[in-house]
Amino acid sequence: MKMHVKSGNKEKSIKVLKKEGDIFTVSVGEKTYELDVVKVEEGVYSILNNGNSINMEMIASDQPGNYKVNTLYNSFNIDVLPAVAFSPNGKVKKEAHQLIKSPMPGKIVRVKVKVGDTVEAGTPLIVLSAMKMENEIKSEGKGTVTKVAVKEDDLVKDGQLMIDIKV
Amino acid sequence: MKMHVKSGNKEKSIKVLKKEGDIFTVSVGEKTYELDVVKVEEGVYSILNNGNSINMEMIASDQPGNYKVNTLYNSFNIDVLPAVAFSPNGKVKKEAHQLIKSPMPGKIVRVKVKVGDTVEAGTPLIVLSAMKMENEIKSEGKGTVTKVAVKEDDLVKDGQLMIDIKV
Amino acid sequence: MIKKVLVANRGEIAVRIVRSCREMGIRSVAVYSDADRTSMHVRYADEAYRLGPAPSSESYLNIDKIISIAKKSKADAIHPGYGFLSENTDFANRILQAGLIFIGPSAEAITAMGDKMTARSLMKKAGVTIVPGTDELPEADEDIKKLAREIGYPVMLKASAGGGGKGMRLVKSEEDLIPSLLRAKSEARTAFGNEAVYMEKYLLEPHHIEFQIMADNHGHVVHLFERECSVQRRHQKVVEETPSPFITPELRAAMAEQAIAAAKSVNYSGAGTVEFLVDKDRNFYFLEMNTRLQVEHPITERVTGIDIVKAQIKVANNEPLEMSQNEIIQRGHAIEARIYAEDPVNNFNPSPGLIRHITEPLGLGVRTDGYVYEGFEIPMYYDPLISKLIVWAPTRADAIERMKRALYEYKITGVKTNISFVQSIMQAQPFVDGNYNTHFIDDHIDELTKPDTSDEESEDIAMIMAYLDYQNQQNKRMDFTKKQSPGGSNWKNFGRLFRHNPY
Amino acid sequence: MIKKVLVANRGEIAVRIVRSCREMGIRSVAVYSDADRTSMHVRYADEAYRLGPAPSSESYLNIDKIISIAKKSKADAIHPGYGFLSENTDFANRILQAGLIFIGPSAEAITAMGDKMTARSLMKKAGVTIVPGTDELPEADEDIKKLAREIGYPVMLKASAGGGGKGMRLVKSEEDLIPSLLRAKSEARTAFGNEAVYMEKYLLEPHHIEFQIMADNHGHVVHLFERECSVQRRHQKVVEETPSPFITPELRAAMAEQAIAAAKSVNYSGAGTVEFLVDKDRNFYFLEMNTRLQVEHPITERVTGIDIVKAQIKVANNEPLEMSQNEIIQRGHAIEARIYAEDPVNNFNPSPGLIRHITEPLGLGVRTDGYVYEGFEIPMYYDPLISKLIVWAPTRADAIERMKRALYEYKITGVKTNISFVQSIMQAQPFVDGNYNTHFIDDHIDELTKPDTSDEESEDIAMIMAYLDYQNQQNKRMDFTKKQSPGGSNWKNFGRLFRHNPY
Repeated sequence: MKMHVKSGNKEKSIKVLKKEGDIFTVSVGEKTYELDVVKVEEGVYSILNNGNSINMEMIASDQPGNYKVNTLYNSFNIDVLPAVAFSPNGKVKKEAHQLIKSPMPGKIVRVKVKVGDTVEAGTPLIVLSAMKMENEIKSEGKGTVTKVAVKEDDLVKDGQLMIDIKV
Repeated sequence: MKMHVKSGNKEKSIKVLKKEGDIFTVSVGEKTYELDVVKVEEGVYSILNNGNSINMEMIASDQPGNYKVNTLYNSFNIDVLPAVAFSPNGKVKKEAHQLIKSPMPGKIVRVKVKVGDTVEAGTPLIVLSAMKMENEIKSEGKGTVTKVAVKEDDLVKDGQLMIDIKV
Repeated sequence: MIKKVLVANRGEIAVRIVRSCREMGIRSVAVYSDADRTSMHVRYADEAYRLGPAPSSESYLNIDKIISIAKKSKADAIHPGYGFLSENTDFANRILQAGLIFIGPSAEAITAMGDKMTARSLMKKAGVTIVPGTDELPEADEDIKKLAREIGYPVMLKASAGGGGKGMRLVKSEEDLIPSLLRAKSEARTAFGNEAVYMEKYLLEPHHIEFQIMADNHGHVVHLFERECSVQRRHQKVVEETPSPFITPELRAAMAEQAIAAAKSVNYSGAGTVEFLVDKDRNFYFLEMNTRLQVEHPITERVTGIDIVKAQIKVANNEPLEMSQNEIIQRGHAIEARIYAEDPVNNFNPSPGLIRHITEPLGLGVRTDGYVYEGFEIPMYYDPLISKLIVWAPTRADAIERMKRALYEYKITGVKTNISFVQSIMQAQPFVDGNYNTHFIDDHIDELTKPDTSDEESEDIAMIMAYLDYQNQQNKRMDFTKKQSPGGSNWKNFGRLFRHNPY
Repeated sequence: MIKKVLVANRGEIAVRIVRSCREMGIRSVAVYSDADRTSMHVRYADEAYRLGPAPSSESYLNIDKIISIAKKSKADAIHPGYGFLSENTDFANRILQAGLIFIGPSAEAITAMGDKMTARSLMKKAGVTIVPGTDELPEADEDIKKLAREIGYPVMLKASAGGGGKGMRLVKSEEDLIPSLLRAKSEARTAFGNEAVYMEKYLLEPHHIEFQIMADNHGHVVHLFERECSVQRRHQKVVEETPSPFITPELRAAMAEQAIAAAKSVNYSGAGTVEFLVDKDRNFYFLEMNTRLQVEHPITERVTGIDIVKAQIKVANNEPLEMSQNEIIQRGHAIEARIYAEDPVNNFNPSPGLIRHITEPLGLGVRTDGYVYEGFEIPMYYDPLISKLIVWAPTRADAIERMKRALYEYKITGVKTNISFVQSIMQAQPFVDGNYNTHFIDDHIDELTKPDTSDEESEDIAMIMAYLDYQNQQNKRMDFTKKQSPGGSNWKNFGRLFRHNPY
C-alpha cells in the first residue's frame, strides 16, 4: 500500500517494499532505505541505517496520523495521510479569522478586549500567567473581536482557543 | 466486600471501610489504617500513612491475586484470596514428588540422570549455566527419576520443570 | 542537635535538601500543595503533609500552616530552600518564636539584605562598591523619568524584595519606562507581596559574577570562590560555571575580600551569595546578597568538595566551620545547565505538562539534581525548572565536551525543554572562548534557536518511522492479544515492531 | 590520530568507553550479538554492526568478524574493554596485522602477564614478591594432591588464563581437591578456551589490594594509587574503595614501587592493574597483572580526577602521559558497588530477565555506569553486572552514608538484584570499621542476607496495597475507557487509584 507522508512543506510517497524480520526495505520519494528497526521503549525506536545507529522517538498527537518525531538534534512534525483522504489539489480556504490560541497551559490574568472591539496589530489582548511569568498576548493584525472564549482566572490548556478576531 | 489476604504464613481479612478521594480507610485483621494512596508510576504507589511517606511497588505474578510487594527494605509475597475460593480447611495433599525446577533462566550444560535412576540426597542431577556461572543442581532427598523434561543445550526459564522424582 | 528537618519548599531543591538530611541521619518532613501530591519530594522524604491548594499563596507561602506542620511532626528545624519564604524575615522570626531552628541567617541579616535598597545603603557604609542608582521610585511619572535621565539609559528596574529575575525590567528608552514599571510592579506584587521597585544604571557588557559565602555563629566567614552566571535569558540564569573564564586572580582576590566584608557587615551566618556586576573594564559593583542557598550551588560543591547543605545544617547546629579559608581549594572546572520546561524558540514560554519519557545522563563527571519522573505532571503554578545538569572535568574545554555529551544523553519528552538550546550554547563560539557577558543570549538568540540544518536522510527516516508507527497502531490490538508474554501479562509491547507481517 | 574506535565489548563498559569517545570527538562503532540488538551500547554508539548469534564464542569472541567490521566501518582503533578478548594475545596481534591500533599494551606484555604462571616466574626475576605456589598442575591426581599437601591447605586453584573469578576454586581439604579441579578446568575452558590450572597457597585473612598503572610509549610509568577490593563473593568483587582503610602510607609506597616495577618489567603501555594479596600481618604478594581496563576503574577516576579511558586513547595515539607522579593526588574517598542481576539470598544465582522499572540514584557525589533501561531484557549469556554505583565524599564515613543514600534511591525491578545486599554490607560493623578481608562476605553471609525484621505495619500496608491493586485491576478496563485524557490518548493510567468509587 502506497501512502503519502508530509513533513512540514515536503510531501513524499512511502511504500514498504520488503520486510524480513526487523529489516524493512522502504521507498520514500525517489530513494530506497534498508532499515533495521526495533522498538525499544514506549514510542522509542532504535534504527540501524547502513550501520548508523539512530534513535527516534514518536509522539502521536490528538490528530490521527500526526506525529512529532524527535531525532538527535531535529524534531519533525509529520503527517501520515490516509490514501483516501489524500487530495493534492485540495487547498484549505484562506483563513479570514485570527484565532488567538493559548501558547502554553496557564491561567488568564486579564482579558483586555471584549466582543465588538476593533484591534490593530500589537493591541494587547490577554495577559496569561504560567510558572510565575506573565505574558502579554497581542494581536497580529487588525480586525474585530467576534468571540472571547475565556475570562479572568480561567485555566487554559496549550492550544486552547481564547479569542476569535474577524480580519 | 471482605476478603482474605495472605502474606507468607499470615492471613488477615481486609475491608475498605471508607473511600474519600484518595483517602482509604481500611481494616486489616484487628487494625484500621487511614491511607492516602496515589498511583505514581506503573505498579508504583505513593502512600501517606499518618504522615509517613511510603513507596510500594507491586509486581503481579502469573497467578491472579499473587503479588510481590517491594517496600523500602522488605519484599512481601502476598496472595489476595477471592472470597469464594477461600477455604480455610482445604489443605493441599502432601507432595509425593520432588519437582526439580530451574532456579533461574539458563542453559542446560549436562543432565546427569535418566528416567528410572534412583537418587539419594545430594546426587547431582543437572548442571545449569547462566551468565557464565555453572551451577550443579542436586537432589534434596532419595527417590526415583520418573521424568526428565530437558536435555543438554536446552534453554530453560525461571521455574521451569526439569526433572520429576518420585519420593 | 537537629534530628528532623522540615523542608519548606518543593521541586529539585527539596529533593536535594532531603538527600543531605538522609546522609546525615536526619529525618525529613516534606510539605506539599494539592498540585504536588505525587511530586518527588513528597515520595522521597520520610514524612509528608499537605499544605493547601495549588497557588503558592495558599501553600508554600502559608507561614502559619508550615509552622503548625513543623510542630505537629516534631521537626526541630526548617530549611527554606530558595524562592518562596527563603528570604522572608517574618518567616525566620516566626520560626524562632515557635522554638524551632531556622536553617539560614538571622532575621536581621535577611531584612538588611532582603530589601535591595537598604542593602545598597548598608554596603555603601561598609565600603563595598555599588552600582549607581535610586532609592524607591517616586509616584509621579515625570519624577521617575527625570531620575532615569539623570542615571542615563539603559536603566534597570528592580523589585526591592526581588530575586530570580521577577519584577525586573530593562528599559532602553523613555517611552518604555512607565509600561515596564507597571509590569515590574505587578510581578513584584505577585511574587513577593511587595511592589516597591527601584532603578539602577545598566552597565555595559556586564558580567554577573557571584561569590559563595559560608559563615558560622562564631565569627568565621569564608568564601568558596566565584560563579560566573552571565548566561541569562529574561534575567534568569541558564548556564553557570566556576571558575569564571573572565576574571583574573587579582580581581578574584579583590572581589572575595569585598564579598566577605559584605557578609561580615550584617553578621552573616550560614550559606549566602554576594552577587556582583563586573563591567567590560573589570570594574565590579555589589549587586545584592542572596541570604539563602543558591540554585547554582552544586558547581561550587563540585570544585571544592564541600556539601553546602550539610554545611548549612552544621552551622544551624552551632558547630564551627570545618574548613579554614586556606584549606578551600578550587579544583578543575564545573558547569551547570538549568533544564527548564520551556520553549526557547517561542520566546521561552513555559511548558508545563506530563513527562512521558526521561533518560538521565550518567557516567563520569555528571550530576543531575532534578525531581521529575515518567508519568509526573509538571504543575503550571511554579517554576519551570526541571533539573540542573552539573558536569566537572579537569579543564574548561573538557567540561564543555562533557556537558555536550551529557546533553546528548539527556532526553525528556512530553514537555518542551531547553536541552537543545543549551547544546547550542555549548557550541557557540563566544561561549567556547569564554568570551561572553549577560547580553550573550539576547545577542545570539537567532543562531542559538535556529534548528540544525536537517539532512534529508534524517527527515526521510523520520517520515518512514511515522508511517511504520502509524501502521503498527492500526495493527496493534490484534498483536496485543496474540502476543505470548513470558510474564503472563502484556507489560509493555517492545521488541519487534510488528508481531506479524502486514506486508 | 584516532578518529573512530570500534568497541569490542558490550554492557556497561561499552557504554562507558563510547562516552569518553564522544567527549573526545571520536566516532564510535558498537558490535552486537543477536541477544544485544536492543542493548544500550548499540543505541548509544554512532554506528553498530551485528557480530553473530548470542553465545560469546560466536559473537564477542569472534576475532575474524570483529576485525572485518573494523575494516568495513573504517575504524582506526579497537578498544577491547574488559573480559572477552581484552587479554587475548592473538586478538592484539591480529589487530596490529590488520593495520589498526589496539587500545591496550603490546601483545608481548599481554602474553607475559596473561598466562599467570609465566607472570609468576617473570615477577620472581624482577624482584617482585609472589605467593608460594605451583606451575601448571601435573596429570595424575596423586601428584596434584602431593603438591597441595606441600603448600598446605587451604589452596587456591586458578585458571592460568583466568580473571574475574572464573575457573577459580578455593579448596579447603583433600577430598574437595579433584572435584574442584574438574569444575575449575571446565569453567576455564568455557571462559578462556584454555583449561590450564595452577595452585597457590591461600593466605590467611587476605586483602585484595590493587594498584592502577598508567604507562605511555615513551617510558613513563605512573601509578594512580590503590583500590581495596576485598569485599568478594564467589571470588568476584562486589564493593571496592579507595583509599584502602587497611594499608599504611609506608605500605602504600612500598606496594606502589613494586607495582611500577612489575609494569616496567614487561615494558607496559596504557592502563593496567597490578593486584596484590596482603595478609593480616601486612605482608604483600604479587597476585597478577590485568593488562586492561578494570571494572572498578571509576573510583580511581573519582579521587584523582583522571579519565582513564581518555588517557588510554591518548597513549594509543602515542601521546606522552599528561601527568607526572607528583601531580597525581588522591582526594577524598570513593566507593564502588557492583550492582548484579542476582539473588543474594539464593546462593547469588544469576537473575537475567526483563527490566520492568528502574530509578537511578542521582545528586551530589553519585555516579552510575550502567547499560540497562526499562523494557530491556538482560540476556542470560553474559555477565550479571547491571551497573556500577560510584560515590565520592570527603571522608570514608561520609562516603558510606552517601552510598547508603544512593542505594536507597536505586530501584530496579523485574530482575533480582543485590542492591539490598550491598545496603547490608554498608551497615555491617566490620565494613563500617574498615576492618574486613576477602572472607568478609562468606563469614557474615547470614547477617548480610537476613531480611530486615519486618514491622507489622509495613506488612499490613503491603497487604492492603495488594488488595487495592487487585481490585483496581478488576475495575481497570472500565476506568480506562472512561478516563478523560488531556492528550487524547491513554498514555499511562496514573494518579487516582480508582476513577470511580467501587465501594
